[in-house]
Amino acid sequence: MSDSVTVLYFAGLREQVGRESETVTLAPDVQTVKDFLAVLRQQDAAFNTVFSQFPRMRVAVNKVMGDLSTAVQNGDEIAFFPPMTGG
Amino acid sequence: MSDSVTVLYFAGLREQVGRESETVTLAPDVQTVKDFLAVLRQQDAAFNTVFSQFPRMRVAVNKVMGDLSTAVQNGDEIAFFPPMTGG
Amino acid sequence: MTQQSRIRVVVQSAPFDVGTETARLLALDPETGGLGSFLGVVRGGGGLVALELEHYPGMCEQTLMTLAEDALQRFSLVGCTIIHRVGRLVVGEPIVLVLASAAHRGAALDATRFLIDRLKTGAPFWKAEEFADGRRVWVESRQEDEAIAAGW
Amino acid sequence: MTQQSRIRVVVQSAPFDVGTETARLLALDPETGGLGSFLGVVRGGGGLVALELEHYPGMCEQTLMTLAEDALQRFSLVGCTIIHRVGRLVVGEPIVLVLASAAHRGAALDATRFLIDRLKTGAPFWKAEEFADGRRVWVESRQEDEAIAAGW
Repeated sequence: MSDSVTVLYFAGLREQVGRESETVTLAPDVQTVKDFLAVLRQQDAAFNTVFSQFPRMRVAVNKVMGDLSTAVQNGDEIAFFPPMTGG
Repeated sequence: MSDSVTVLYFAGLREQVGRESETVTLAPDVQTVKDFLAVLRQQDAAFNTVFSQFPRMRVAVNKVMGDLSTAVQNGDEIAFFPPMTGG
Repeated sequence: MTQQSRIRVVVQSAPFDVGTETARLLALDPETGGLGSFLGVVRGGGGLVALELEHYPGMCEQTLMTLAEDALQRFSLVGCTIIHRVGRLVVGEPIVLVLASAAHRGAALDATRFLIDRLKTGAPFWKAEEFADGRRVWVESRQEDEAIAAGW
Repeated sequence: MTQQSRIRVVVQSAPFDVGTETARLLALDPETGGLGSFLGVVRGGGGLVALELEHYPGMCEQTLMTLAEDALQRFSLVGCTIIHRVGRLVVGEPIVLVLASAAHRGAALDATRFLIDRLKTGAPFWKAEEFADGRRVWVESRQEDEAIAAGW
């Protein structure tokens, strides 16, 4: 198993974060998406500002839609994005 | 104004009547589709048999859907047919 | 744009081309956002070989034109097209094409359904089924279809 | 026939051909009676020049495949096709094509609507609008669209 997660950002969120992906090593106490978001905010204060602009932000873990309670572990691909607008 | 009506038959009704059109001169007391049907039955006993096979027979007068009470007069095109099955 | 250019109604024995018809409708107006369509084909099974489509010339075109005008207004369409074939059509052959375009998808899809539902029992076409064993049977109108058409 | 051959899901920047896609679906099964479709295009107006379509590769195809499988079963379809374009598309260009074929028209039209309604808010695509005055704006998801998708 990989010792890190791949984080992806899409659309307006990607533009605000300023990058489309990054690699983050999970601390052992990070169990869920909620924990992981707290880590991101801690590591980079800019995330507080960005996330506040996307109150309806969505998450997918390993390409499946999730929510704050979805489990995460090293090796996962975690994607954040605004509500989808296809079609 | 013409001194007769054109009568058209379609689909199964046409096959049972044995012709697709005919010309009929209206008697002065024929005012409606109902009157006209009585005349047809009178002129040709076979119509009784045919019409009994098409209890849901429809009528159009001058290419507009009508019913037993629709007025008819010489010069009209009167069409009889079974319920429509397009598409 | 005149109403006439927004509506296309055709009754013919020849095949039609879905791509061409779609492109024609899309070209009408740059504010088109969606196009719905229904294509009806001769469905095989039970030994069916072909359908013979009979129609009432003149009344048919007139009825379809009225139906198209009704849909155009009711659903604020950009345009709509109805093409119905007549004559003998074998299994798999297209019979009818209905297209409706609008600014938004809801109107385009509602209109598509309205057009085909109403056409089924409201336009003077009749189908005879031709089977492999030689039988030839006039299709009875389905009460269900008449109820659906009346529901609009 | 395997489920795989009944479903076609494509995400691409290239245009698609409605006629070809229709013919492919009709060829699947001689017991097909109807085919419904929805074609979404870039709608002009308000100074809009183009849309930029972004997507999440991999997740997108996977989501659309699940959606198609769901429709196939739910509406007893003969087959269905979803093609979605990505990249920059100017006014009038097709964005998405959804096709559903079935024995009867009701199922084909219901499935068409289901597919496009669910796709709108359930597959990872995002649209940015590009205007003649140089503005570039990410499209907000419409609450109405989310409600419609949830209604199925």
